Amino acid sequence: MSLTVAFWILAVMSVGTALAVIFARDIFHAALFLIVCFFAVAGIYVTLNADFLAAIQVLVYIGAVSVLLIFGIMLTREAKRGSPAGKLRIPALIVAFVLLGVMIGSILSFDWQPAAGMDEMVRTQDIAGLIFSENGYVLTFEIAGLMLLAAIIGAIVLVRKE
Amino acid sequence: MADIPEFAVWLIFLIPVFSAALIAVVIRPFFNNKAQFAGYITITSIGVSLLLSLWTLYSVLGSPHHELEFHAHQWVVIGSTQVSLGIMVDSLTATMLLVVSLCSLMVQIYSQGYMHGDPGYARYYAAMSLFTGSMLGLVLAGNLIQLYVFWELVGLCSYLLIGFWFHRPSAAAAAKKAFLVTRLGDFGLLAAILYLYFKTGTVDIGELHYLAVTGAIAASALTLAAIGIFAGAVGKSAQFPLHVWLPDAMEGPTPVSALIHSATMVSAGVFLVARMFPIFIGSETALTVVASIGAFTAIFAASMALVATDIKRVLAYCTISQLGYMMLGLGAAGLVAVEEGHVTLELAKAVTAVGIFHLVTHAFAKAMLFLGSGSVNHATGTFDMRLMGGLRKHLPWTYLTFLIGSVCMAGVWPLACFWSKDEILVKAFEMGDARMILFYLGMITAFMTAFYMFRAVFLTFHGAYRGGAHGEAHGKNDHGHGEVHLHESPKVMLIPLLLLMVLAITAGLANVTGWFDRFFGGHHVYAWSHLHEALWNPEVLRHSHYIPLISFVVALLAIDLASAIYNSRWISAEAIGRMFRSFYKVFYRKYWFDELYEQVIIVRVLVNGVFRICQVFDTYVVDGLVNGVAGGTMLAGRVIRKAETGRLQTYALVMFLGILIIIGLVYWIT
Amino acid sequence: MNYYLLTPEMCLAGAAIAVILLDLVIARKGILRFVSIAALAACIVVSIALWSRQDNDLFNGMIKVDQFAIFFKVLLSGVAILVLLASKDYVSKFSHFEGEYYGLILLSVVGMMLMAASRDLITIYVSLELTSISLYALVGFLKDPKSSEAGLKYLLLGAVASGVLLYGMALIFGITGETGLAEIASALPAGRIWENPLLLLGLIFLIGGFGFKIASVPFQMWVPDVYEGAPTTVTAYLSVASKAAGFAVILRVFLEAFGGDVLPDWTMIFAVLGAISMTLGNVIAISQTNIKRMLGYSSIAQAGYLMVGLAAATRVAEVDDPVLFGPTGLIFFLGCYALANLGAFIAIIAITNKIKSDSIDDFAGMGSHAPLISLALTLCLISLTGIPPTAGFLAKFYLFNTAVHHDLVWLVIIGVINSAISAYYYLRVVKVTWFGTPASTESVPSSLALRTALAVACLGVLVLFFYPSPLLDVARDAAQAVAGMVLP
Amino acid sequence: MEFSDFHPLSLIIFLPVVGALLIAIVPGLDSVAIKRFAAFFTFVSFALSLATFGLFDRSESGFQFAEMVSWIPQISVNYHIGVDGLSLPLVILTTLLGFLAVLLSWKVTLRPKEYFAWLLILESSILGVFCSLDLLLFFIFWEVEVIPMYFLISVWGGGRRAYSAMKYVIYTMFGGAMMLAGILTLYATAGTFDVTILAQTDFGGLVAVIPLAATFWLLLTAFAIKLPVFPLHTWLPDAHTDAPTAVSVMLAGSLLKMGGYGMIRICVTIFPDIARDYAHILVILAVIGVLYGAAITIRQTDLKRLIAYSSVSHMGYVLLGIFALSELSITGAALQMFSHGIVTGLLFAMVGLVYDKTHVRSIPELGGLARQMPIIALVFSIAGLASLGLPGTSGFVAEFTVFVGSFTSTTVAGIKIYTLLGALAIVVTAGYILWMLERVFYREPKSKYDGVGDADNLEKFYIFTLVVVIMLVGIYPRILTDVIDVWVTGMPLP
Amino acid sequence: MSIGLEHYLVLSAILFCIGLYGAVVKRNTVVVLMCIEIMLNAVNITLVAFSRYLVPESVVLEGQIFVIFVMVVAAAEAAVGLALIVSVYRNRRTVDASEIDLMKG
Repeated sequence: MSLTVAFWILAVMSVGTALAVIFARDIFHAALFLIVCFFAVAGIYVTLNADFLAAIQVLVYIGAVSVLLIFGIMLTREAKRGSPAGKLRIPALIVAFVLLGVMIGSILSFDWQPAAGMDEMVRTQDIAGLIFSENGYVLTFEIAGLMLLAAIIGAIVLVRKE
Repeated sequence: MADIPEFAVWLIFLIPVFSAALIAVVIRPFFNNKAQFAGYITITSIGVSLLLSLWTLYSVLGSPHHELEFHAHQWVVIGSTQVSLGIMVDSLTATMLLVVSLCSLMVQIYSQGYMHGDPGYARYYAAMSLFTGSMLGLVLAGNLIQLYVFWELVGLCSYLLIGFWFHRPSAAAAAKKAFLVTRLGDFGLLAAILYLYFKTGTVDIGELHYLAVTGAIAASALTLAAIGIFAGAVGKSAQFPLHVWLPDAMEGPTPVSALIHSATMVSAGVFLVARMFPIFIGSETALTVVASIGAFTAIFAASMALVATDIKRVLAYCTISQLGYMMLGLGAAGLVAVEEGHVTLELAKAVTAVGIFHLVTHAFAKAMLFLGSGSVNHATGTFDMRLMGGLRKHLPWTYLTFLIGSVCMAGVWPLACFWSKDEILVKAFEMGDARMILFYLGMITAFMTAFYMFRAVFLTFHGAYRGGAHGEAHGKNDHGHGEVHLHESPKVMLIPLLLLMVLAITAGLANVTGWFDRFFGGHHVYAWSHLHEALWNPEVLRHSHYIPLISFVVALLAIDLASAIYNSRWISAEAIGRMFRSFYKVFYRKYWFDELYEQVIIVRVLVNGVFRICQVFDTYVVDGLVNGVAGGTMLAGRVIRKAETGRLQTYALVMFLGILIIIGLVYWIT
Repeated sequence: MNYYLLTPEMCLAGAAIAVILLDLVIARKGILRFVSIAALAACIVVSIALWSRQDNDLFNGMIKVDQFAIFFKVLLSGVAILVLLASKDYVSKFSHFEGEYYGLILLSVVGMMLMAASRDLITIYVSLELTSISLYALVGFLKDPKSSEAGLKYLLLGAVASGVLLYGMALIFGITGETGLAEIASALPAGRIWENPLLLLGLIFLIGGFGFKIASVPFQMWVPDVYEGAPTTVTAYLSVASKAAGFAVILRVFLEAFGGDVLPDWTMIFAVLGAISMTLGNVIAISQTNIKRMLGYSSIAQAGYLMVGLAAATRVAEVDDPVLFGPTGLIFFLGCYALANLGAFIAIIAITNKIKSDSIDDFAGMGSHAPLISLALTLCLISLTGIPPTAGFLAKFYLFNTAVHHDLVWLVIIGVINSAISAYYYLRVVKVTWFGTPASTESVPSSLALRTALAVACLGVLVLFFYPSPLLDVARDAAQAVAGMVLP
Repeated sequence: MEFSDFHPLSLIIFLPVVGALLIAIVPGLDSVAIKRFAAFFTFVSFALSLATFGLFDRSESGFQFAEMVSWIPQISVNYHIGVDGLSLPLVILTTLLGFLAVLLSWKVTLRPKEYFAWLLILESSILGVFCSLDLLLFFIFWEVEVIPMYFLISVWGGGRRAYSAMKYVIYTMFGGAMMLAGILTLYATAGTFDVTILAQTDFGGLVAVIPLAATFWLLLTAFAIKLPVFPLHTWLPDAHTDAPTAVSVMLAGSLLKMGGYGMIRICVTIFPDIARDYAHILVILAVIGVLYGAAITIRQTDLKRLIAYSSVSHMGYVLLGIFALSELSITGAALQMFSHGIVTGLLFAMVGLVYDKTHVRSIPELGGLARQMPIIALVFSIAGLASLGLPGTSGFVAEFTVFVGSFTSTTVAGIKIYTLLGALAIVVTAGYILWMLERVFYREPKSKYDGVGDADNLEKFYIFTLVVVIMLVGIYPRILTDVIDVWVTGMPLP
Repeated sequence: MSIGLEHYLVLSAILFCIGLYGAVVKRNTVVVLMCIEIMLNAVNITLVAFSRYLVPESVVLEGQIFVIFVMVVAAAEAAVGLALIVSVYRNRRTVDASEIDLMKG
């Protein structure tokens, strides 16, 4: 029951803050709503027994991504122009709603067999074991490392002035 | 003397053709300064042809059925189709060979004088050689394809010769007109050849003759084929309604006109009908058409000759008219033969004697008349009779020959044309019934012929001289004969004239005894003999036996009338002209046929009508569609690229829209 | 484990890091290029040596260094070598960042190679992102207005597309509970695609994500802008390598995971998208005036042709010959297209370096003062048009031949008509190059490296026309390697 | 040399390419050297083709001098070439015109290197089309020809050359596209590209990917564009008019024949039954083309455009002959292709000479030229007369054979009427040819052309060469019919 | 009604579409980047939900591992994205998506 309550609160919160990100006049407010949204998503992970992911969510999204974004906002000094919306509002709205309808329709029409699920917490070791085992994702992990390297080099090259 | 071997017959037309090639390829390019050799070569080669023709005639006379048998030579093989080369020599061929080579020889000799000094001398003789050679080849052709080949070559040569002075717009136009009008007729001949080949699988003339008279070809098919062949003859022989080219054809040098009007070009049509007569005789319709067109053309052309002021034009209309006679003769003789009953191949060939005999006599007379008119021109520098007069004093020999020619043409006893023309009138009369109208037309034409011929004689040679070429009627380039000297022509021009005169006087005698008819395989006795006989035995007398007499009288009346108007001037020509002003105008304007053809049909209806519509359609519809599709594609490109706004959010939206469309499509299709 | 199977990737990753580090200490930057090329060459040699190995699984089947993967490794390395050779005349524009440039290229090559070899959605996704992120940076590398704008557009749209792809992968994962391609294939519910909307959604999201990479309509909108703005060497690389990797991953995923009941459905979707792509690309390319932009649209059209190969991946009872299998044609086409497109771009690099303009009109008269380069450009454009005697012709012919054998005559007719349309804009460039009035008469300088690259490309274009059999055999083996579900 | 060891075809085809490469590669060639190179290589090719003609076995109906090398074994594509009675005359026509085209271009001064290289490549590609016995090879040569044509028209042409060149390319590529689709469907059905095998294939037992009739039409469309057949002809007047003289000669003389050749070699030989099914509509199109082309020709005021449009009309006879589907009519079509090649080639050469001398092509502006340029007038007249089918020229032999063959064909209902309608065009043809001759060469000479010269010796050489060929075929058609006959009797006609 | 897989999936879909709408509509490219992050988060919810609910007896760990990698990717993308935004800003003095249209057509 508590799970249900938590879900609804978190769900409303995440959707609400996501909408707020979009409709906020002030770009800083948008960033803040985004952080709240990330928190809500972290909470949702918890309701899904993925505590480890929730932790990473907080660390990566709030600790890194959000900060980056705020840096971006400040570096570009666009805050004074607010956060206006473009001309494509109506078509975008239609597309978004139709797509949402299609997605929800598809999801609900699918015959989900294991609707109940397990309440057992996922152990971090299991995740680590799968990532770092030879039968798991150790290569992927290495690729992700290369990707970060590429991102770092790219970011440096792009931002550094000659 | 032995029978002529086959190769010698081939040589009859090959020698002139080779001489043409020799002049064109060797003399003209490399020895143009010795152009006189071109004349000698031509005269020699045609002379040889004449000798060989005589030999041929001799051999034909000596052979059974008056026919020499030669086998065809295989030429081209395509699959199951074989085309052969062969020659056909019978009495018709032999006659034509003689007439053609003789007339041509006379004309070539005459040209030595007439064309002397012309810059195109060699070219002239090359074309003349080829012209003669083609005509001889046409006469000898053993199958229709061969015949068609020479038929077209004759047309080509007439084109080259009529347009000999190509720098004169009128000559260039006349040459083109001649070729095109005859080609229209050729289309009919071509269609007939295709049709006959389709029906019988052969183009061999001998085989076709046989198949036609044995009934192997249906009568309706014969009618179609005969009409097609006749269309070709109508074009070449300038019959109504394709007569328009011949009067203009006088734009060529006068000797050319002489040749065209006598033995080569126009007689080819008559020859063709005679050659294919077994096909015509199988179809009464076709024969009626031939006779009717002939009779109508005869009077139709004569009417225009009445008012022509150009001496060559008078002669030209006269030619058309006489060709009409020949057609009438062929058609009428055929119809009479059909009425008399069973038609055999021999009979079918024999009845052509009537038309061909007139062809022969007319050829000599007409060649002489044209050469005479050339002689007149040589002296006066013009062809306009209004500018002549009184020339008999200055050109006595020319006057003599021209007079004899006219008398002959008018059908006065005992000159050549009298005999042949009367035979035609007799046949026309014998047809009876409604076809009698053709006879009356012929008789009226006889009157008109005598009248206009003597009108020409009187205007040209009698009265007082009216000034020659001061009117610049033909411009300064006129023949290179601009200098007026009222002198008789040189001997080289007179001798052929005199030779032809002899023939024009005597040629008719060939049939006085019916010899010519028999030569063609017939058994008729000439009407004049009947009359002669009937005078002593009145009980055998028939109406038709009076006809020669009547026509003789008619001719004399016409000559008197012409004399009254143009010589003694008892009657004013102007007054008559005023009296029949509307007729005069119609005749003088040639029934507006030139205008109808050139301005209405060709220019208005075709070139600026149908053809223009085609062109507009091509430019704006066919090509417009192509350019429209291309332009549409480009335009589409330019429009669609507008969607590439440069704004990344449009792009993102398109992505999602695309996803939705794909999903929609998947469901829509299933 | 057979880690040596990963030698090429390790080699390149090491070289990338080495190049970046060496950049700090070495003054002669030419050495960096040499090192990179050496690494790529080594990668080619090693890959070829691994060609016929049977035992080629790694990480429990997550990576498979089969002939398919090896083909793409060789192709991508070769492309990278040619691009790096041609970069010699271009890198001066990158001022201090040469090492990073080479490093990023090498890293992207690693990503692409892994895309072709991966058989697990997670690895595929991460490899794809490795490629993408390197390319985002490379596109914006010049840092001038156009380049950075192109980079930003590429990144934002690429991120959206990767979001779509990811959602698709998530749905597939949700439906099957697996991330490995082989496992997905066996866990996939039976039935055609319209019987399972969620699977349809997932598949179409996958197509969207991958379609972005290969520049298929309607995910192609970024192409002209990015091609125009990116450094020309990067455009060349992007137009060939990125597209090749995109097709590699599509072939891998769709043939290995979706070779079952839904095979006819996604091939039909690709057929339709291909038809639209080629038409749209060609029609808009006609009105372009910027050569890079024009080639951008042309690459959309070429993607359309390539998709014919995807469409002809169906199972047809009468045709079980791998020679007539669509992907065989696709792989062959990719090889020919890579050479021709690279050749064209290398020639353009040489010419634009001199004339400082991307406008087609400014190519006027290049034929007289840069005859060889113009000749090469001509040859490559003719190959792209698909006119003999060039590889492009045979490629198109072969590809369409496979399509006809799979009952796609309608698509082939659209394709061949499009070839005709494309002649319009390709030949216009050729004509301007040779017969326009030149603005100047100075010769066009180019380095030996660039000329070598150009010569290799052109020679390849010709050789593949006259002697295509070896590449066809390779293509057949490669296609057979991924098409276990479809081919007997 | 043993008969069987003589493999001249590859040499004939590729010698011009070798010449082109040498011209392009050898540095420092001056314009005269380039022309001599070109003349040499084209002449050798011509001489070899004559030798082939001489050695051709006139009693054997199959392909001779065949060469076969495996090329793409995966889809059984071979380099397979050979000639038979249909292709041999066209090969000779092409090598002859190729050689003469080089001579015709002797006065080209703009970029001679590129010009002659392209011209020689063009010749090779046309030869390749006529010799190929493998459909892919055929198609390759067919497509290769586009590039040289594009450059030759768009660079060395006149008038709206860019438009015309692009129009030509797009039309040809469009046709090529159709043909490619046709070839592929044919391959998918029969499993071979080899023409000789396809000709003997019984399609009744095969499963076709698309209806065979559709394949037939795909292929036919390509050939119809090239021939050209109404309503796909509008590229022709533009391309011919704006191309340089030698290219017009090649285009009209040789290139158009690819269409007719393809129709016979592929459409009729491989699908005789389908050809019969659709012969009716094609014969109607042929007659429309003949009459419609002639009608438009009369209206032209540009000398070159007039000749160009006349091709539409004359090639209609080829189509008529082909789809009348009788031995004789197809022979006629083959003859007409050869004849039209020589005659119209000569006509274009003459137009080029007139234009060279006077720099005028507008017919109303010309006039009376026969006085100033008698040789040109003479040869132009001969060519014109050959074009209107005068006996003694090749035009007559060809047209007459087509008429007889079509008229007596039993395949198409109403063919007699169509043939006669088509034959009616001989009058219109005579009209436009003679009217043109009259307006250009006859009438009063114009003083502004007084200084223009006549043909020089080189020009005389090539125009009289063509005249000789025209007369030779006209007088002794056996020289061609003997070769054609062995092939046509072996044709699978319905 | 207890919370099940569908709830999470629908929530995820809603968030995805919100992100989508924002990404298409917002003119500030930084906000666009934020919206893209929302989309990725939405997908992550789906993945985690699947990994929780898919198999009755055990968690499918691949889902969670996928999420970890997505987060890494998201961070990297954000970094490069911001670098590019800064680069554009330096050149153009704007980060307005509707003004970044030097290249079009």
